[in-house]
Amino acid sequence: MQRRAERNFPGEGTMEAIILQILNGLDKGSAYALIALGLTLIFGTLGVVNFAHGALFMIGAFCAVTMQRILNLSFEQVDPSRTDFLGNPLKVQVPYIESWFGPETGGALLDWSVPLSIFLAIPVMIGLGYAMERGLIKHFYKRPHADQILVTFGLAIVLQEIIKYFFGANPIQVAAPSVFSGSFDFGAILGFDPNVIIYPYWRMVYFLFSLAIIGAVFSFLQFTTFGMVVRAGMADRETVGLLGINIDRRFTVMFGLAAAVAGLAGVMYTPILAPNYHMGMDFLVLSFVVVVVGGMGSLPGAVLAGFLLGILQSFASMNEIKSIIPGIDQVIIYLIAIIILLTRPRGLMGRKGVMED
Amino acid sequence: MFGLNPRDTRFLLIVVFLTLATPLLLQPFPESSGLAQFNAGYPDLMQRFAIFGIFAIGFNILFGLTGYLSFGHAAFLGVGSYTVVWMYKLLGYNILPGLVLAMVISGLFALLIGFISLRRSGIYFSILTLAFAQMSYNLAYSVLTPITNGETGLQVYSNDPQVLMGANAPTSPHIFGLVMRDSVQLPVGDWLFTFNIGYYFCAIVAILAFYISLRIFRSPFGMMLRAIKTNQTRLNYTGLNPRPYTLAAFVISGIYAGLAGGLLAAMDPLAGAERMQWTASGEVVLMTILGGAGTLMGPVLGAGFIKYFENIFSKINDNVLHAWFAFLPDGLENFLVALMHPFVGKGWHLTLGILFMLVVIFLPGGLIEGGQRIARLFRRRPDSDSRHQPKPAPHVGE
Amino acid sequence: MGILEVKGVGKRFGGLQALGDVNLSVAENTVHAIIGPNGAGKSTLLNCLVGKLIPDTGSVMFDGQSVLGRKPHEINQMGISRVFQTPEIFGDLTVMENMLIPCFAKRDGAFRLHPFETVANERALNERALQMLEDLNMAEKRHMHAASLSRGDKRRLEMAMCLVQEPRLLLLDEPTAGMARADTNNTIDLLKQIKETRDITMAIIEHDMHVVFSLADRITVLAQGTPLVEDVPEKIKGHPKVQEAYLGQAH
Amino acid sequence: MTNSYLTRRGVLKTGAVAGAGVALPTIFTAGRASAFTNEPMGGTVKLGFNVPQTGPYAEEGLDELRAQELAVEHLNGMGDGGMLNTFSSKALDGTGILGKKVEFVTGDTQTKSDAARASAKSMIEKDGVVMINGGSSSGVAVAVQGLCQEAGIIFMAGLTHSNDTTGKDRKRNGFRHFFNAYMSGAALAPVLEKAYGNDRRAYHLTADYTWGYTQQESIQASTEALGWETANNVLTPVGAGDFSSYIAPVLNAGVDVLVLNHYGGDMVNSLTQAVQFGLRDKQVNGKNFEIVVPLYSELMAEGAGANIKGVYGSMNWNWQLQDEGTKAFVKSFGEKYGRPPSNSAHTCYVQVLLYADAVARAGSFNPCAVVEALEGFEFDGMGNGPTTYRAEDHQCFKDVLVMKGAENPTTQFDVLEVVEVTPRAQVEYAPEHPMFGGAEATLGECNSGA
Repeated sequence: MQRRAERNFPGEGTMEAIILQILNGLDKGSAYALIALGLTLIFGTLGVVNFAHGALFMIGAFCAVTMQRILNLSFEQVDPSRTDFLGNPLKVQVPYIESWFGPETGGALLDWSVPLSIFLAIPVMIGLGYAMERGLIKHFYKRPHADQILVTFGLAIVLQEIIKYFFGANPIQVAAPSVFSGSFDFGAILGFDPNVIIYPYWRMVYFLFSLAIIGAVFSFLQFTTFGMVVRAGMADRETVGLLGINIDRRFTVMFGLAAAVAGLAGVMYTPILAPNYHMGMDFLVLSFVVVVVGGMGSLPGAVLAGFLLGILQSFASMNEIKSIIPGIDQVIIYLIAIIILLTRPRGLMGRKGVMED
Repeated sequence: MFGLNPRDTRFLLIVVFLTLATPLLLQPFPESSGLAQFNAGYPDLMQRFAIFGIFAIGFNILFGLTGYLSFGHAAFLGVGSYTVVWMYKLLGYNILPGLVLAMVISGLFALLIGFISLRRSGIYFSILTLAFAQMSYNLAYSVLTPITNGETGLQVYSNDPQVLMGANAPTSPHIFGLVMRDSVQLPVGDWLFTFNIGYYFCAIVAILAFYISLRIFRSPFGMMLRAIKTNQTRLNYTGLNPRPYTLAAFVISGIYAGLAGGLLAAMDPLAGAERMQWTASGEVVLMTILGGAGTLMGPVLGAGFIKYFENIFSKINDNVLHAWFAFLPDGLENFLVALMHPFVGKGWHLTLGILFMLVVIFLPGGLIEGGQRIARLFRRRPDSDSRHQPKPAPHVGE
Repeated sequence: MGILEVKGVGKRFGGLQALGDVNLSVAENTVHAIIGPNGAGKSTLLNCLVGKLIPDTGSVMFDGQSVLGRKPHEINQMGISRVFQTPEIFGDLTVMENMLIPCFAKRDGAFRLHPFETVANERALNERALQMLEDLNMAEKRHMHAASLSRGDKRRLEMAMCLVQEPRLLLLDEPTAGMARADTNNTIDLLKQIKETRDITMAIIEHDMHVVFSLADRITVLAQGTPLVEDVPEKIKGHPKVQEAYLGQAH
Repeated sequence: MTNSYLTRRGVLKTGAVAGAGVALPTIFTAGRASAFTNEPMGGTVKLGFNVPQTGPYAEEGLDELRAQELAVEHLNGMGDGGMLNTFSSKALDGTGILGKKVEFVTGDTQTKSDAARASAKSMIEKDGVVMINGGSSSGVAVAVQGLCQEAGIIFMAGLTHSNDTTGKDRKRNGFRHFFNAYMSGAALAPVLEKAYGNDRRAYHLTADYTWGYTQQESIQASTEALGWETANNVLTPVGAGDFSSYIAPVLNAGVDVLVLNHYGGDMVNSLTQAVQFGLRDKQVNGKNFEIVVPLYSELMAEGAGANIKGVYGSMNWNWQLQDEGTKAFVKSFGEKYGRPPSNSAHTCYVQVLLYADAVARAGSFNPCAVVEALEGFEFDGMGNGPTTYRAEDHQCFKDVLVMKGAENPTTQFDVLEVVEVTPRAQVEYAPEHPMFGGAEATLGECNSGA
């Protein structure tokens, strides 16, 4: 079945190709790291296997779609000069926002719908996370992991079916603001020939955005008393409980935070990946692999593993490597996971005794 | 009898009876009634009940007893299917060589994966098995297309060698001339019962599989496996190395999975790569937990439950709903149809998801616990005053 | 020549010298106690004896064979059983099943696949397990879940599980730690009963002087990873070095 | 073939005659009353519509289902009759098929060959259907086609574009109205030549499964015939989501055309990302860089949004065509569902009518009679111009549409515009063409289950 035309360009532009794949890998890695970060927060703080985490990512992405829909809320204007597919006069949709603010401001708001949806996603995701924890997960802390898997998997199915009910099964395009729609010449900055290392603006934005989020989560845990208590709770829940601190309440907030991180990862990813209702399931397995490779309960591990797997996956997709080992890009993530878990029993930075029984 | 105590013998006989009577039991509604939609007594679904029952029973030997949660058992299912179809292609349509080889090959495959994966425990073990299975799936879907026929699924072509195929041999899967697809139909009044050879073959294999699992549960080996789940440290300091036991359990459950996969191909001579996907591995995990992990019958119930939804609920469309409620006034009819619409047909996933949640919330022990609660309702409570006496441990397998 | 000979055992954890040149000899059919203040290296020593840790230097001989480099289950098969500080039992299994596992382990060795035998049919083993439970007054609880036993009963069960293997050496790691006085006394009585009725060597690591002095034939005092003195209990009581070690550790 | 699938309704009738309620295993496989699988005995006949209702192609499946329901309505004489009025064959009269009212059952293929076969089997065994129609992927089509062949009923494929369906996996009981990868290539090539010249270097990104392989092979062959060079073909994992690491190397490969052999969500993502990487703004070898998406579907084009502007691709049919058949179908579909039909909906609708018509002309539901009636059948008025069901491989031959992403779409429904209707003669090929299994591929014998 191998029907490839053999023609490679060995040597030529290797350095450029490597830089490009590192950039791609960082971007993939950002998404992996953000999802894994949220998942680890839930694992580490609550000890809950959350199979609905991918669904949270997906809901985040659909916050962007919803925002776009809201901004696009329109009234109908009949345009007698044109006809629709049945030959009737065409009804043109005019967004309220354009009629209120004028086409210019309105158009700009529409254009910026993805960044704007962050403001929608944060309250929605925190609320959803809070509701999930209080309404459901709370009752499963003392239940076996198997039960947690079953209930969160059920929840994931329900969430995605609800989204499917309202938004359909097709991918929905959500465009980045037109300022970021193009790509810029990254190679020129580094002193390469122009036009060899081109990189889309939005991917750069996404990378920086994820760094900001990761930084924010870490400094929140590092520098606030709230974060200190939570970190202590991650290390030893019972002792912190004995100190008279209501650790459960704080963990609820952490669940909301984790949901928000997943949601924001989803929102900003929409211009790169058109959201569809089952994207959560596609990311679920991957995010578990990332978390475990990073080591259970280790936040830096999750981030590190996310970027590592992203970059390695990008390298594995290079023609030069695929022509040596066909299909390596299909399995690289799993292969790396196996190698790491066999050489480092608890992943890259895992702690002993977390989720080992 | 059969090396079992009287209680287990009774249990086994009940299972045998239920399995053999399935074609009758699953056909409770008359053909002409609207509820005939819920009848499940047709060969394909009954075969699936038996086959996925075997899969789940095997998985339960690993997960239910040792607590090691494998997320890659679908790989063995796939290997079993591919083996059987390849035997069709090379030898002929007799299913026996394929099934035997399917068990051997999936056992060897499980030995390899288990040997590596069992170096880790807990979620690290789960991810290792998942990684192996996903690699198998991805490769089978793409690079290994010459062996697996990729997305289309491996099937038999007329120009395949089939060296053992006699001139008059059946051209579909059979065992020494008994064709799997053949059925006997029995109309009784408005009921129609189908007795399918393939189903009965699967049923006999399933009963054997169940019997072996029952013996394993009651054996010292089974006890060791349960001990592993409870306390590995103590086991170590009791002079036992848990690894050979877990590996044996892993291989046994891998063989069960390979057998189930082989039977799938024996009933329907096509092996698709999706059988190895993580969703398929996840499905057997869900079946086991849903039914009740560590119990003998639970996983079988769970398997039946999920397959029933997949096959029956997905086929209910608006037309069917309208037919059910046709006796109502139009407004009410439309309202009820609209109300049920999201939960059936293309919405069968939603119903399944909700039921997963309800079962796990209200029946922590799975469906089997639901059954026990119902049974308790009907039973007199003779010892309500002896509540404070030491509670005897529940018999494993209830 | 004792049944257990520890010679020059040392163990470091990074910069910390947990054990330095420990020599110890436990004579057959005696009760040998190892005492010492916190951090004296008692648990490290015990872990070196059962294969959980491998010492950096020295040798550990059991009945003339080296135990070093062997896995815990192999060492157990040589005839060493261990009782833990918090009882390690199979919580999900019944008391009787808890007893049967060491019986099978004793009979079958490290691994034997017997999927078609039935536990109930192993008459001899069942009788032996039951006999042991009766000896320790646990017989009427044999159908209970082990996890639902009281702490004292868990200790008893663990002891029974070790004894049913008929070990030549029984290691006890603070068997009364965290117990109420009554439970402690019960445990002492139990150990006395075992000592009197069986040919068994016991090595006890213990904090509680009351326990030690009620049971031990010989006592080794460990401080900062090295043995201070080894003698019969009467002599240890007033030994100046011992008092210094304990008082220096004022608590 | 042994007799295996039994008539449910048929048996009920005979059973009732034999003495209602007498529990006798009278009916063994040999002594059955019906002449072929699921012979309709009463006043109704059941068709099975097996489409993806969950998973990535659920929306397409839904549209197919709409069309199939519409077809059943028209067959039963309800609604405005749609294409029945423009169909060249007049054997159908709106009273069902052969006087039997048409009923249907639906199932979910989940776009997995296993699930699709399970669903199809339940239709055959439980519901007693005589024909199965639908599907949205070639893997499913081949799997279900094989099943229908074994069971002895007719399979009218839905959306399946792989050469294999009527190539190496062709079956006597299966029929494909949809066009295939070879036709896509043959239809696209002249248009690509006109638009982009014949000195181009192409880079292929191909979905790593059988459909991707056949499409890539076809496009490569037909573009190389123009004089294009194929610089590279890179296989991408299905559902990869992020294609950046496959697209980035294209920038420096010295090529000026990117061919995306992707479908569905993969197509939406790879196209969007290629545009984001600025490929279409580039100039290579003094020419504008171009992207080609050989297989289009309007539902997926909608998902790709503005990125699709000016990108060439091919389709089996489009609602914007102006012939009478298309107009009639779009009108009745649009009035019922408020949206124009997709090309997969069209194919399913036409397939149902073609089956019904073949039964009516044959005067029997017997699959072998139906096969005979359909083989070599020539018809018109179904939206594709004069069409033939070729007897040798059961592939429909008709004009193929070359489409382009519209520059200024007015609604979500006209994001694509018809550029050219490539005449049928240009896309024809020999039945033993090497891409279609060569001389070895055979339809086998017709199976009626008797």
